[in-house]
Amino acid sequence: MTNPYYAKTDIGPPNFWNMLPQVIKDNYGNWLYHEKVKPGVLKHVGETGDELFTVRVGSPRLLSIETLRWFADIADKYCDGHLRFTSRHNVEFLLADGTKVDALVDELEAAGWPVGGTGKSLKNLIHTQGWIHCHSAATDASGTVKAVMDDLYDYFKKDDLPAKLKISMACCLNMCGAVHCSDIAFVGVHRKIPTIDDNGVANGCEIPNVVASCPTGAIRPNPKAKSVTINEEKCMYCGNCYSVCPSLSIMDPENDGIAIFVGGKVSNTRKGPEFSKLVIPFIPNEPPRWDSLVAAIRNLVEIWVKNAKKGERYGEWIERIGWEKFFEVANLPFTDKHIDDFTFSVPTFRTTTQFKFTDKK
Amino acid sequence: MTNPYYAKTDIGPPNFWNMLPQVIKDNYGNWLYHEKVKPGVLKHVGETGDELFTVRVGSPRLLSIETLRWFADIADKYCDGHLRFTSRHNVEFLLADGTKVDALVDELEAAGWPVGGTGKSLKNLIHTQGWIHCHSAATDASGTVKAVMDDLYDYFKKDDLPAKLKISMACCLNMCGAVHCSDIAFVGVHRKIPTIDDNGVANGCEIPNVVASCPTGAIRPNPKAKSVTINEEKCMYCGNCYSVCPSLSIMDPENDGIAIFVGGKVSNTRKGPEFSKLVIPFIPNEPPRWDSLVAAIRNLVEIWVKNAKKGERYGEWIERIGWEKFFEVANLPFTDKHIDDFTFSVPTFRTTTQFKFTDKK
Amino acid sequence: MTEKKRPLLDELKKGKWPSFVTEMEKSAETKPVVNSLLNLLERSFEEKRVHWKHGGIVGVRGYGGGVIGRYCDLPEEYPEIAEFHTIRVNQPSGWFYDSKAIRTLCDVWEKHGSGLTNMHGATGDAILLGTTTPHLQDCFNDLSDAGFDLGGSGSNLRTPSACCGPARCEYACFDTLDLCHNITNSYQDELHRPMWPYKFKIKISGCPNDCTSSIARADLSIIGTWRDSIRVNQEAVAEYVDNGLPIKSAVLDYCPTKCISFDKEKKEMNIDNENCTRCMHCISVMPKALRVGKEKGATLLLGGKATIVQSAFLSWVIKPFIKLDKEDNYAELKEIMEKIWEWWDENAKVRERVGELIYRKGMGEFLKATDLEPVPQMVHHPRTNPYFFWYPEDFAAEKEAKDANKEVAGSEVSE
Amino acid sequence: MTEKKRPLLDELKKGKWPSFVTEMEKSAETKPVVNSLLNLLERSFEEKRVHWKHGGIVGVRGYGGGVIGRYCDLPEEYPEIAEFHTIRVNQPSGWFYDSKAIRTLCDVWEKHGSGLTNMHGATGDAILLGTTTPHLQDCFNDLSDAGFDLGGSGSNLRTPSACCGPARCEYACFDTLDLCHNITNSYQDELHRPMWPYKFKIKISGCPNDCTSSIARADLSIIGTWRDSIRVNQEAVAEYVDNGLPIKSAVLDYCPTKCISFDKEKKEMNIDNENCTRCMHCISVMPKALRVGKEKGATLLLGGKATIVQSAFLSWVIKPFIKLDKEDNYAELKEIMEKIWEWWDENAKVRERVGELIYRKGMGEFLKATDLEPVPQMVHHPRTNPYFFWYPEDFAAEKEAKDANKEVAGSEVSE
Ligand code: SRM
Ligand code: SRM
Ligand code: SRM
Ligand code: SRM
Ligand code: SF4
Ligand code: SF4
Ligand code: SF4
Ligand code: SF4
Ligand code: SF4
Ligand code: SF4
Ligand code: SF4
Ligand code: SF4
Repeated sequence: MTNPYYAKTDIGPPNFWNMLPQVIKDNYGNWLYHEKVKPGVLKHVGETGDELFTVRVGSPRLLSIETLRWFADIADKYCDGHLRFTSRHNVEFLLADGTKVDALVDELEAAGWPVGGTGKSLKNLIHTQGWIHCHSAATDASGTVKAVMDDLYDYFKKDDLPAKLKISMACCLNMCGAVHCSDIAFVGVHRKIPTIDDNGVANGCEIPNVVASCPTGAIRPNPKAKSVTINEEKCMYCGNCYSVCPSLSIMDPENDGIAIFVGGKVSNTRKGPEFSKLVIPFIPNEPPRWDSLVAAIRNLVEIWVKNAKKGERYGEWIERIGWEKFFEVANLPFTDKHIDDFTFSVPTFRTTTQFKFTDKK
Repeated sequence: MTNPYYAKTDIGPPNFWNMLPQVIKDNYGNWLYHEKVKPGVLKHVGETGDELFTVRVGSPRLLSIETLRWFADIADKYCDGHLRFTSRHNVEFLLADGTKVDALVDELEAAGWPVGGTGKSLKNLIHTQGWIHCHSAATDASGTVKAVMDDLYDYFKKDDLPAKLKISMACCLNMCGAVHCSDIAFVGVHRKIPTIDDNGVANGCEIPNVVASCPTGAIRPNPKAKSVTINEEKCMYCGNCYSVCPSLSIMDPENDGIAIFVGGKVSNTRKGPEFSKLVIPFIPNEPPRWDSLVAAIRNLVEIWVKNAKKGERYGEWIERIGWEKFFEVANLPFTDKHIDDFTFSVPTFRTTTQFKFTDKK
Repeated sequence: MTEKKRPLLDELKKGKWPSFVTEMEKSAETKPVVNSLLNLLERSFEEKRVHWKHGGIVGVRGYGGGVIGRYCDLPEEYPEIAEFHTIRVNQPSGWFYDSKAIRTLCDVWEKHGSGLTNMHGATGDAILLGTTTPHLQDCFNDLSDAGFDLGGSGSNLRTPSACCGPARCEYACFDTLDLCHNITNSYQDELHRPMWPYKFKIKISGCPNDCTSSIARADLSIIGTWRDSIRVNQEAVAEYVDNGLPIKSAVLDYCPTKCISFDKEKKEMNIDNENCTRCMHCISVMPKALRVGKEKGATLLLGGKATIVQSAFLSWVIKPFIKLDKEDNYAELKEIMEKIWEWWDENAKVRERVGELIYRKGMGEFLKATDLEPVPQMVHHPRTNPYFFWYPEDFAAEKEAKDANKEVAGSEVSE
Repeated sequence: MTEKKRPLLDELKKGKWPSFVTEMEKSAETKPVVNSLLNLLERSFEEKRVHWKHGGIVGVRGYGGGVIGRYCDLPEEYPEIAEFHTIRVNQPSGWFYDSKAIRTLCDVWEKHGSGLTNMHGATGDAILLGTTTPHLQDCFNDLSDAGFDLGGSGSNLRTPSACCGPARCEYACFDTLDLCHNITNSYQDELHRPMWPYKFKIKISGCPNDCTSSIARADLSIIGTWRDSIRVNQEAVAEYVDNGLPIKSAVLDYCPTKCISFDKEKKEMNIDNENCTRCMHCISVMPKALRVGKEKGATLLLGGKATIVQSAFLSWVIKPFIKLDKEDNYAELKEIMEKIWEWWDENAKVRERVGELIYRKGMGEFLKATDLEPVPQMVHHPRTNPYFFWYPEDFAAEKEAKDANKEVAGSEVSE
């Protein structure tokens, strides 16, 4: 075992340059254009005429070292050892020799690793820890993602959607998946106020921080108990107090579940970045396959596929038809939950008579 | 003198029906279309084929009974006694007999009353009391409006602007003119924090109301003096505390003046209602003709006339070219004052890389 | 009457636009008080500051509003205008007058005041500008005898106003004038006796052009609309085109929903009315060819106000469509209004407008209190944050649904 | 190793998408601890609740972050995973690896942990999922020996990340990978030793497509852009059109500023670059014909974050254009960053992100503190309320200007 006292610190990450394939080093910063070869395969062409092929593989993100080693083997076999991961956690094999692409794809697919996720396809689901590792998860991450991806699998493999489709998940309102700007986002939500373990609070938590952690000012100090009280009318179950103070437990298996938001995006392309908007306030947790969630998302995907114009991302489609039409097309109820009542609510109110009628019967 | 104890109360306003000309009674609710006859003159045609002519006259709004009686005479002479006022305080003469229109217009014009303000023209300026009657005015209303209207007179008389142009004024932040949704708005502003007359506050004001009146929470009770204190860093001179408590005087002849906002509108036409946005944070008071104000507004009007497409109101033009281009075209400095820092500031920040460069030299 | 010089104000008699100074000088010929006012104004022009102040509340018997008390801050120097109150006279709907009514107002005001008026105030009242306390009651008595009543001021219902509507406009989707008159008369108590947290304004526009600027200036905006289809007269369309209207650039391109198509061959215009948001643009450009639909009513919007305190709000949709029936005396509208007032009155802080209260409490609470149904037309878009509330009734409903489901499932099994 | 049945998780081995359960079972073959984890997870699936909790802070010597301590809330029943911490390993820029680096990581993790990883975490780190306290230091030592370092956690600079940029993308406007590497190395202290009010994230995208989602997910978003003109290859344009690209509906109509025109005859595309907002759309659709400009750099945006506390913010423009020079070691950028940190560190409350601080204090104060110039590119539109501040320096400047004016005027007179 290494001597702890001599560990080098602050060395920073390995230098990426050493990881790059030769063709990239040769064309670094001088790529000219790219082409889609087929779903999951891109070809980048440099100013020199050099070609770089990328084979994108869908990943559950949670990977064993066994699989990682197998990927390393594949990289050695086809790519002089070069591979990378994407910002949505896919694996990409990088190779200069286009003749090897088909064999590479075949070997990956044969082993159960789907090649796809490029162009106008469903992208890999950004997601978080869930019940596997986080303490504040209101739903599971890997399980819900697996269930949804199994159902939507074909959309990952094809490149013929109206536009790219980015679905993301986060298992609590901390939103580690930063799902709040996704075409479709689902997020674990609580629905009951935290329980207060006064002793725990008194011994383990900084009362001022706990009070400050509450977005709606629902928490007041309870000096008598050296603890806090929570105003039931103001609490909207965000769980932030629990992040700051574990003695304010917010878990509630009966009432925890999932909310769905749609129409967000991040790219500055055409329309600038947009938040996703609430469309389904609650779906119960239904492990192992979360049938209601899967069905809801499939519906949301299908109405877009059916109705959007070529080139329109989810939110761009809705913007064109209007949210009132969206609720009609999606056949979803509109409730008090859908109307913002937080800090920036007023600018979301419809301050014009311009709207479409949807309740004509 | 009437016996005060027998005054009838709650009788409500006179019934409008009795005021309507016969042609209106005959065609009430059954108008078919209208035409512009010439600037200031409209013709409405009923389903019956009946015609109604409207002659619109620009008014300073502050009218003597002498003038009102003269209007009554004119109405008798040409309109069977019928006239009305518009929501922008113009006078409208209503007549069924089109042959009388020219004579009516001539007589009005001869007496110095401009006929115009219809269609794509400059409308009458909505305005407020100013130094003539209000206690919290940071600038004069009638004076500034007269100066501006003299300068822009021709635009009232013609009907060939890109779209209608609505300029409004209010003499303090109470914004009685509700100028906040105008193509061009100018508003009296203060720039120094109120002075506190402790005795006056103690004797005349309700401290909790005073504290609550401050939008930025700048006011704290000062129990010792039975008065209040004002946090200089938080006060942005809105004068609302002065509305609630006259002992917090906010007048300051040296530093009071006018701010200009542009690009607002109210109609739901094409683009929904929009607030006007700050473009010039301060112009000093320059009675009697407010030269800097008049010049600034003329510039603002002219750049729009020159650059807008047919049919584009002020804000629609700016939306098309972008605010950064507007500041370039208007040749106005952009400062910290222009960036919102109040409750709904964040949604006004540019959360995208989409913008135009304007500082290329 | 001192013959003081007023060089600054004299400047404002020049220029083509009708001069308020000239108006004042006209009055000054018979009313010395106006000369005094002119002198004070000249002084304000010199000093660049106002010389008015708040003072004791004044009014007429039985009313809490309708008069704005105003006092000169230099009473010794300007004794004639030491007091200079205004009286707000409730205008007839749509500001329609006849010469007799005008002369009546002038006569009363000649007798009791400065002879200066604002026709009209920004809220809509005819404003009689400047009188003294002793005259207030008498002036009111004479007005009342002549058929005029006062408008609102203070924490009450403010004088409602309406666009000319059916009297002069082909776009009017309901009788703005009648509604305004009806509401004003129905709520005389609310108008004349301030007993609310703050002011409440109603403005009524016959169509989405919103010629009373109600969305910007009224707590409650009542705006005409229709829910069927725009009526198209294709011959008139062809005529416009033949006369040179560039229909694509002037009409189609400006349609916010791009729901109009134009058949060049047939010179026919087709509107996809399902997707029309009734913005009025096409109708306004081609009034001879296009008419608003036949199934008419109004949209209700709430919350508009100017800058103070929470910054300006525009009214927002609270009811997409309401029929406005004269026959039942606008019962549905009034029920909604009264529920709004009740909730606002009970919950608002002093000087909190209804829009600000909703901002503080949330639309959810507002909708519950007023029995209005949440619909997507109320928002530009649904909320972006996940900060929403659950209520016992939500859980109860959920349980009910579940139990019902179980029963169904159970019965299936047992069959 | 108990051979417990896991019917719920077994369900998730079915289906076409690669299964995380299968991954875990692969590890479980050699790592009993993972079997325990699977059993706990099955229990979570049964009970619909998580079984982890916060606990004492753990870490490695000299660092305040990089490790997330995690404890099972049923330690007696699942003793193998009573402690189950994760280690965040700082990824190489752009997530580029070679097989050797991958195997090194695997070897270290086989020795010290569960064998489970997340490639990668949402911030960008390679996550080693699950080990015990005694292993932490040793694991770090081995990583460090092999050339790996830890990423961020806690109230510090979080691991910066970058898109593949110039390595694999023709749109890259600067060297994202070098910048990311440089920043990460320059601020090792800020990364490893939490001493700020809260976390600070940096994400780097080579062009406005923003493939790292920086505007949504980073406090500081560094996004490539250019300030000259899009380079057009007209032959390639013609080729696209000849091959059937519907240029109007697919390109021109989607251009947000409608600044592209197309000459059908010549098959030429003309871009009004003055009005182009560099949205990338046309380039993305026609990558063979269009290229980003030549005068490249980046736009800086600040303030992005997820939901908690003030609701989610997107980053907004604080500097429209900055050159990113390798030569001077990114000095200008670093100066700006450091000023931001200084102001934030001094002024923020505990757990207040920089965007939230700016919301509380106002952009004015922020700009002053950081010497950034206010420009209209920072806002969608200027403020709508009249609630702005005046400072002594404003009045001083005004006075100066006035005096200067007077002097000029004076001298004119005296001449
Ligand atoms: C590999 C990756 C960057 C990386 O360093 O990891 C990447 C790579 C490319 N992106 Fe991206 N994007 C990647 C994540 C993103 C993200 C972030 C995300 O998804 O979380 C975004 C913003 C997401 C959003 O807007 O919500 C993103 C928005 C774009 C866009 C704009 C799309 C749009 O229309 O809104 C383009 C342009 C396009 O696709 O035409 C683009 C284009 C591209 C191109 C074509 C650029 C190029 O010439 O190489 C690359 C291949 C795209 C493809 O998949 O067909 N990339 N791209 C990321 C792959 C993620 C994955 O595994 O699926
Ligand atoms: C008389 C008046 C209503 C009243 O009861 O007093 C009125 C009357 C008409 N308005 Fe208006 N509007 C009147 C104030 C307004 C206002 C309120 C205001 O200006 O403060 C608005 C909203 C202002 C805004 O959007 O900022 C208003 C927005 C419109 C519009 C929408 C314009 C737009 O493109 O945004 C139309 C349609 C049009 O002009 O094509 C319109 C159209 C009309 C028509 C053509 C309707 C008709 O068929 O009779 C009327 C003649 C207009 C003209 O002047 O050419 N009217 N109109 C008001 C005249 C005010 C004045 O003296 O200048
Ligand atoms: C007379 C009038 C201006 C005019 O010249 O036309 C007026 C004059 C005053 N307004 Fe107003 N407001 C007038 C229409 C408005 C409007 C426009 C409207 O009603 O369409 C607004 C903006 C819309 C709104 O209500 O938000 C308006 C927003 C205010 C406010 C700010 C209210 C707010 O919530 O933001 C105040 C302050 C207050 O209530 O203390 C205010 C207060 C005042 C006071 C009473 C100031 C005071 O404390 O003494 C002014 C009396 C001046 C005087 O000497 O007579 N006035 N006031 C208007 C009423 C005439 C009428 O009855 O027809
Ligand atoms: C591991 C990771 C999720 C994942 O599965 O990928 C993660 C996991 C946690 N995040 Fe996160 N966050 C992770 C990326 C994010 C992101 C996305 C990003 O960085 O791009 C966000 C949203 C962006 C942002 O920062 O706003 C995010 C927003 C939060 C927040 C809310 C912060 C806020 O200001 O709104 C918290 C709460 C907190 O800080 O106490 C949080 C807190 C946590 C904690 C530490 C919860 C806790 O109190 O223990 C989680 C530890 C889980 C665990 O068991 O390991 N995490 N967290 C991500 C870090 C991996 C990595 O280093 O690469
Ligand atoms: S989203 Fe919440 S539950 Fe999920 S990993 Fe992040 S902090 Fe944990
Ligand atoms: S869960 Fe959120 S809203 Fe509820 S008390 Fe805790 S911090 Fe406040
Ligand atoms: S805007 Fe202000 S100063 Fe002018 S009339 Fe209204 S309250 Fe008085
Ligand atoms: S002027 Fe306005 S901001 Fe200043 S103390 Fe008074 S109420 Fe507050
Ligand atoms: S609001 Fe509509 S109905 Fe009323 S006058 Fe204006 S255009 Fe006519
Ligand atoms: S009313 Fe407006 S939305 Fe409807 S068709 Fe005409 S222009 Fe289009
Ligand atoms: S952000 Fe731009 S430069 Fe970076 S990978 Fe995406 S498209 Fe390429
Ligand atoms: S980059 Fe975007 S804004 Fe610029 S020309 Fe292309 S599509 Fe238009």
